[in-house]
Amino acid sequence: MTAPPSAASTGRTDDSAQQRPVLSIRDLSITFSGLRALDGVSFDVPTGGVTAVIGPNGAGKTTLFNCISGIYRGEGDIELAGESLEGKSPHARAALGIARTFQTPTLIEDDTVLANVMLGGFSQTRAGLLSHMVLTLRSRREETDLRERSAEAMDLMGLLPLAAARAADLPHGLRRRVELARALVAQPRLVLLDEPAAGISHTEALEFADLLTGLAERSGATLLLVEHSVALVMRVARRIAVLDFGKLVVEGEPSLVRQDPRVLAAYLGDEAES
Amino acid sequence: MTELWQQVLSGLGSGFIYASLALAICLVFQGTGAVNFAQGVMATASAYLAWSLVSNGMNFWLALVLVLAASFVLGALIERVFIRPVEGSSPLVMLTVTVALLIGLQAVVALIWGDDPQQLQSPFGGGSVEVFGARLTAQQLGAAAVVLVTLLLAGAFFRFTTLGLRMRAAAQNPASARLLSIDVGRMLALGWGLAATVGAVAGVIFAPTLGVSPAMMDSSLLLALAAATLGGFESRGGAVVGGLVLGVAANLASRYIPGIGSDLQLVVPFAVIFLVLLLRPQGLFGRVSSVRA
Amino acid sequence: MTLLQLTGVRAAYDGVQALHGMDLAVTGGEMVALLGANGAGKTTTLRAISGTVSVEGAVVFDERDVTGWAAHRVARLGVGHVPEGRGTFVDLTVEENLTLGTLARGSRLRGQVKEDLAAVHELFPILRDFSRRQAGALSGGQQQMLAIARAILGRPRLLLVDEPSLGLAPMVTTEILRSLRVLQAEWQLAVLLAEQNARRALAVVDRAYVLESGRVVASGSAAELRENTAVQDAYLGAEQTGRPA
Amino acid sequence: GGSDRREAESGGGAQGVTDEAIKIGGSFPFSGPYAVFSNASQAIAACFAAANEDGGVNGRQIEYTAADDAYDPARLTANAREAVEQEQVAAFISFGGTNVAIQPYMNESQVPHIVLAGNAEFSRVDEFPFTHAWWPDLSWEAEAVTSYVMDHPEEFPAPEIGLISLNNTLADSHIAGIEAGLGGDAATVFPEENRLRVEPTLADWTSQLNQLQAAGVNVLYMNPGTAGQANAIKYIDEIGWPVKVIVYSGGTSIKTNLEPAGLDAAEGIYGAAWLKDPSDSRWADDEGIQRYREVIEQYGEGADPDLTFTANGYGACQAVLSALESIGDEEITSEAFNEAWMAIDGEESDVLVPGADLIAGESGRLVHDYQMLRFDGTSWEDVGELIDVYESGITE
Amino acid sequence: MSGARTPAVVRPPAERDSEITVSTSHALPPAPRVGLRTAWWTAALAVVLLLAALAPASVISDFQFFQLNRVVTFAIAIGGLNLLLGWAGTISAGHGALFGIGAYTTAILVADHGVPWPLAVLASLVVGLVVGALLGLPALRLGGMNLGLITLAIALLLPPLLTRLDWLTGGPFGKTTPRVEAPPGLPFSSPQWLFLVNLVVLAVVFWLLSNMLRGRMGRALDAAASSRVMAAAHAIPTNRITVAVFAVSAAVAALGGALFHLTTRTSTPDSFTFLLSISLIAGAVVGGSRSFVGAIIGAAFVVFVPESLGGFVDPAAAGQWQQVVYAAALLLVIYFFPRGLAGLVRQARNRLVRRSSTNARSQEEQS
Ligand SMILES: Nc1ncnc2c1ncn2[C@@H]1O[C@H](COP(=O)(O)OP(=O)(O)OP(=O)(O)O)[C@@H](O)[C@H]1O
Ligand SMILES: Nc1ncnc2c1ncn2[C@@H]1O[C@H](COP(=O)(O)OP(=O)(O)OP(=O)(O)O)[C@@H](O)[C@H]1O
Ligand SMILES: [Mg+2]
Ligand SMILES: [Mg+2]
Repeated sequence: MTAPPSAASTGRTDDSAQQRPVLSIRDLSITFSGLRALDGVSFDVPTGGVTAVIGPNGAGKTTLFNCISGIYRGEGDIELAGESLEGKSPHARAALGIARTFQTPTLIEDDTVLANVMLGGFSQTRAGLLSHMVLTLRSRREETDLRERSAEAMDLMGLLPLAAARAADLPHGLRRRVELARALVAQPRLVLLDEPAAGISHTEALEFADLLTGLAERSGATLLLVEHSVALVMRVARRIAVLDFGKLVVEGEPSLVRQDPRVLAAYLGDEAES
Repeated sequence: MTELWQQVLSGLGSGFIYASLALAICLVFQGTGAVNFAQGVMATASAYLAWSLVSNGMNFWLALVLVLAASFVLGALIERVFIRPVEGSSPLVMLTVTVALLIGLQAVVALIWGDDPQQLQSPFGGGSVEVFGARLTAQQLGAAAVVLVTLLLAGAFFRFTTLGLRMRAAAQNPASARLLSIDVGRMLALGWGLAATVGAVAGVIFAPTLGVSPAMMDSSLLLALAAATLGGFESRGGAVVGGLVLGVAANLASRYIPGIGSDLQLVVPFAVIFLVLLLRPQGLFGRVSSVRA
Repeated sequence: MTLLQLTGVRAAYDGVQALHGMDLAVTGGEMVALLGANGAGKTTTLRAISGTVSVEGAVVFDERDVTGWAAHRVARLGVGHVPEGRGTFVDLTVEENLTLGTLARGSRLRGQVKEDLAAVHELFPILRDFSRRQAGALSGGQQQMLAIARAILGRPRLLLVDEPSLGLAPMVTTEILRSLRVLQAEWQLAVLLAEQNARRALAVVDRAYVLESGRVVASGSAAELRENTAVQDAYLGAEQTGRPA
Repeated sequence: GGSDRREAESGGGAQGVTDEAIKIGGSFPFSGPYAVFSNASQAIAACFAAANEDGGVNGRQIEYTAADDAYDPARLTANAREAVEQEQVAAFISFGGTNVAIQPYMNESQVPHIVLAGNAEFSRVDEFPFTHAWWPDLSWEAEAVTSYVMDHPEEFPAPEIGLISLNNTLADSHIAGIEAGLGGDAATVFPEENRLRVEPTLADWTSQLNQLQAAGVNVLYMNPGTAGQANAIKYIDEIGWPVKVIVYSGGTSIKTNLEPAGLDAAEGIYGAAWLKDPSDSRWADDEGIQRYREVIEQYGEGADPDLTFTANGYGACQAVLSALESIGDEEITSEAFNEAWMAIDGEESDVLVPGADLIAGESGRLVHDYQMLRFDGTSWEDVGELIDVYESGITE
Repeated sequence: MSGARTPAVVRPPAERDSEITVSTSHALPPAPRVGLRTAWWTAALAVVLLLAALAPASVISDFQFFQLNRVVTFAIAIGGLNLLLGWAGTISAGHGALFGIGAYTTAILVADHGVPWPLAVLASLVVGLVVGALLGLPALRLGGMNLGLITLAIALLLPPLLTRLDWLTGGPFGKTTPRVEAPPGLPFSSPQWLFLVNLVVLAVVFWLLSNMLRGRMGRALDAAASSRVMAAAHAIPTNRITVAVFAVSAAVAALGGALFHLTTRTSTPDSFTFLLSISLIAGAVVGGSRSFVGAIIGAAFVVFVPESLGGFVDPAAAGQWQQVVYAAALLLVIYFFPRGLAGLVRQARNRLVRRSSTNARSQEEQS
């Protein structure tokens, strides 16, 4: 069963008529030297909660994220809460409330964890160059506020004791948490998480799952998640989109997706039984 | 029309100097991530060496071979002694080290051989030939041929030999290269040695045109840097083409663009670079290193 | 016959101790897992063996004391390492990356390059399809496949694999672990793999060590560890027993 | 405000002069691309040393010390300040067009400032009475040479003049001189587009030469005296361009300028000279040059006596010595030195071309005689008479 | 949050040698403000320099003030350059030229238009800002090394341009301006007065810049320098910021140049060659490109070290030896202090502070 995008979105409108999808993707395609990394992908991300994108390696998941955050320019249309992102630069999109983490965690290596997390607040602060130069009241207040919010985010991620540690010294797993805290500080509408649980032990991955659901509830942000840990995905996702060879294979409730034969064949294999 | 042709050809002539220095600069950059400001003065030292040998009665070509070997060793030695302590540092630190090398080596050259300009006789004789109405000296033709061969050899080395592949790997990701049993230190030294050799070809073969003096390569170095930028620091072929383009562009500009003149002839190459880089930030031939997030 | 022996190995980054006296041994042709939580020291142990972190103590490989050796010399003895973060040569093509792998093998096996390459392509068809592409353009999982393939092509006697499952689809991980098992048998390849995912690792390996804070806190055969609920609960997380999440 | 603490504290009187000694400072490029000019400073030191050996100047020893400026105006400025303020020198000798940067300062400090440069701006004695150039003004030379060209149609039929000049005030001086020599014909004989400027580091002038050749130039002036000039002479010979080349006085050294081009290639070129070229075999038996060689060999500490720069410094030193000597027993002050310099009239010099002497003109420059030369393949030969810029009305 | 297991080895740097303590009351590290310590040190330094500035001629001669003025004006320019080298992660090979543009702007305004020098200096700042913004435009497309090499163009082209535009710049003669005198009634010589002025400017500029870098802007620059993609993903308009920083950096360099001109009083085209740009870079690296104290140290290095072999030399080779020594000094500093000499100062300062605080503590204990 293919899930025609229109059907999927109609279904949702029935569920929650007043809720517009936070993100809607229409016929998104992109080609790299002859390779169609995304091929006419359309689906909606409902507002709130966690939506997951899964699929085999090279299916186009990261590419999808890159298109949403504006690093790649694909064909087709992407709308954030009804507003088209067409022609918007990556930083403009981020300013609209799209935060993300990277498949390979990317931090300012020489800075402290705190400074890395505070970076997330860039779009939330306004004081300009001159204002910072002469230390106006406003610039100082913004800095203090940001520090407090960053502290909260770090606390949430269990990073507070490491606030002054150099990012470069962190083991792999913790780097991801720094990224996540950084994304939260931006108070985003939509957070794109690219394999946040990779390299985190299974136990922690499940704890992490609870953390994510909690986050989604508390912050009101919608989380869009790419993850290979099926257990985690099944636990947290409200809806799941499955990509394979750049095409959307299935989109729907976890229970549905889990049983879909094509998903089993292309991706889950015997994993589905666990 | 003849003059235009003549100007194009003589522009190519000087372009070959920039091209070979630019190639040497690229080799070092790809190897160690350093923009080597000392590349020019290293070539100068090679030219002086050749001059010493030739003025003591050695055959030019024999001297060239000896000098190339010596330059290779010198280049590798410089890497081991001066660059190794800062291996893997930021490009800025590297650049400063090579500037220090430039200052120091230039003084050392002057201390060894004096400041007086010297002359190396052209191995191609003093004649000239006509090429479709333009006059080219035997030296110009011969030098271009030698440099061309050098550039092709160097290109082939990197493209087709496994040693070349190892060197590229060591340059790009030293940590991984080590895990694949590549002796990164040796590769870097090799890269500097090769670059020094390519530079030495330029220094020696163009010495009859440039005169042998401590400052002989100064202006060529700057144009070579420009050429490398134009071609893309990551692209060896690009650097070569960049050098040739710059040579011709500078010549034509100073001649034909009113108000430019030879004092401001650098305006044009830089304008060219500027335009090219605005359209292709990675340089004419540079590949976009895929930004993957 | 013991292929690798670590005795009292300590390792430090910029003066910060990460390993506090590791003892560990791997026999030729054996498959061993290093298990433990984030920051336990799995990666550092592998680095200590391949010579990419400064160590004290004794690392003996094939009866040679390789402590403090430069990484490329250790590699030459037949130690392959799939590093954390994959170590792709992003500006080289996939093909060139693989060639570099084959260049690392001893001269004895040079003749076999073609067959081995074919075997690797069999395992990861994508690497053949994308052989002319820049390796940096590959997806995260594809790069992980490339890293493993490259290390295998070096025909090492000991293969160190850092989190093979990282970023790989579940099916692929299973497939890779199975293939390692096959290679281990065919090539007398010893494998030491660091894994978060204890359940999956314990399903394929012969033995395992459990690390915490830079020390071995438990070790034993895979079967033993699978059964030992105390260890499971303390270090590997309850869910490893196969209880539904 | 006490704006000059130095004056307030050192309290009147000429600085740098005691009953035993006179302090003289110098600044030359001992390093960098112009380092070869430091030979001039070596020669100055040698010549002073020789004078000290002979009892000094009116019983006073000369203490000469020079610093390296690498031809960098900033370092020249620092050297000048240090010499004037810290070392308290009585006079300062320095090299090159960069001296425009310190001219105002030296004149405010009222310390005699002897410049080894041919640029016209060092002739402005009205504005800067304490700055004197030892080299003659290049514009005089250019005018004299141009007059020679125009007066000898049998050697220079229908001249079309081109110029390749260093891109600094030398170019202005040179052009001014040629224009003066041509009068109304300047625009046709020497059109704007034939006046090319090159940076000193540019060694390959093929483009410029191609351009001038295409423009029909048959008389080519060159003043850089750099490696580029030697290459140009060679290139002209190789492509067989029958142009008459005239090199300026600073670029006529057989050793420095012609040998690099190949003496064969240089055969037939013209030059103007006010100094004897010590590397020219024709002066081997010349008394002045022999004296000069003795001094350099004895006191020169490695200076190359074959270089014109060396002879040049030696000549400058002799001029300074004669000014100091002519002050006699009077108090040696800056003003006295200036007056003595301006009063030099008919002094001999070991290194000037035969028949030439030193006369301070209105511009404060001492050299006023030029000899046109032609290179015969081994040696320069005189062509035409000695040209005196005063007598020929080029300047006053 | 139970997922937040504290890892064993990573600890805040200060606590590294002690055993791990997972504290429950997690205090944030102190905000990187101008803390008391820094203020104390800055004040002490200021007092020393001020005393120096007031010293009588027998202690510091006018020539020495002249040299110090060169150092301070270079330091200002290097401070500006540091914005690019240390924070924006790019290289400018054109700051010598911007320095020259500042010098010439002041020279022309003062010499030809009778503008009072303080106004002329401000004008230089503005001109620098504008030129810098234009120069920064290529940064919209280029990063790092390429941008740096484009700036090479302005370094190479400025001297011939200055020569060419003689109606404006006085051609090769350059421009000379009258001496800047202290206000009537103040007992300062001209170089001494300028030293005071320069010091104040240096202090103000460095204060402004470090404020700017400490907060939002500094983080944004660091992010852009480490990964443009990552920076953009945090709403940082990397292009605009790069241009802005380029402009500020250029303005500061031009300001340094303007003050430099007041010190030397004559500017000629040859004063602002490519080598000056290179010297500024060397100074920045030697001092430490992320430190303003480093800028001062680096400036002193490039002013004094090349002239160090006694200044007055006799044998012809001494000039060359001097260069060799300079090169060797540069290399040694880089090898032993890859983050610049400022690191050395910081260490010494920390040690001093620590000692004084332990002293204070032990005194407390005794009482
Ligand atoms: N910049 C690029 N240039 C060329 N090919 C690219 C580029 N980016 C992505 N691709 C290709 O597009 C396909 C999809 O890649 P993508 O990174 O989106 O996969 P993915 O679903 O995230 O996989 P993984 O789970 O392994 O991370 C891959 O085959 C990859 O090689
Ligand atoms: N480059 C480094 N610099 C400083 N400290 C480091 C570095 N790499 C690791 N460490 C420290 O060494 C300890 C052990 O880290 P290691 O990477 O070996 O753990 P791991 O078991 O591989 O963890 P993970 O599962 O997160 O990869 C960590 O606590 C970490 O703080
Ligand atoms: Mg991906
Ligand atoms: Mg690890």
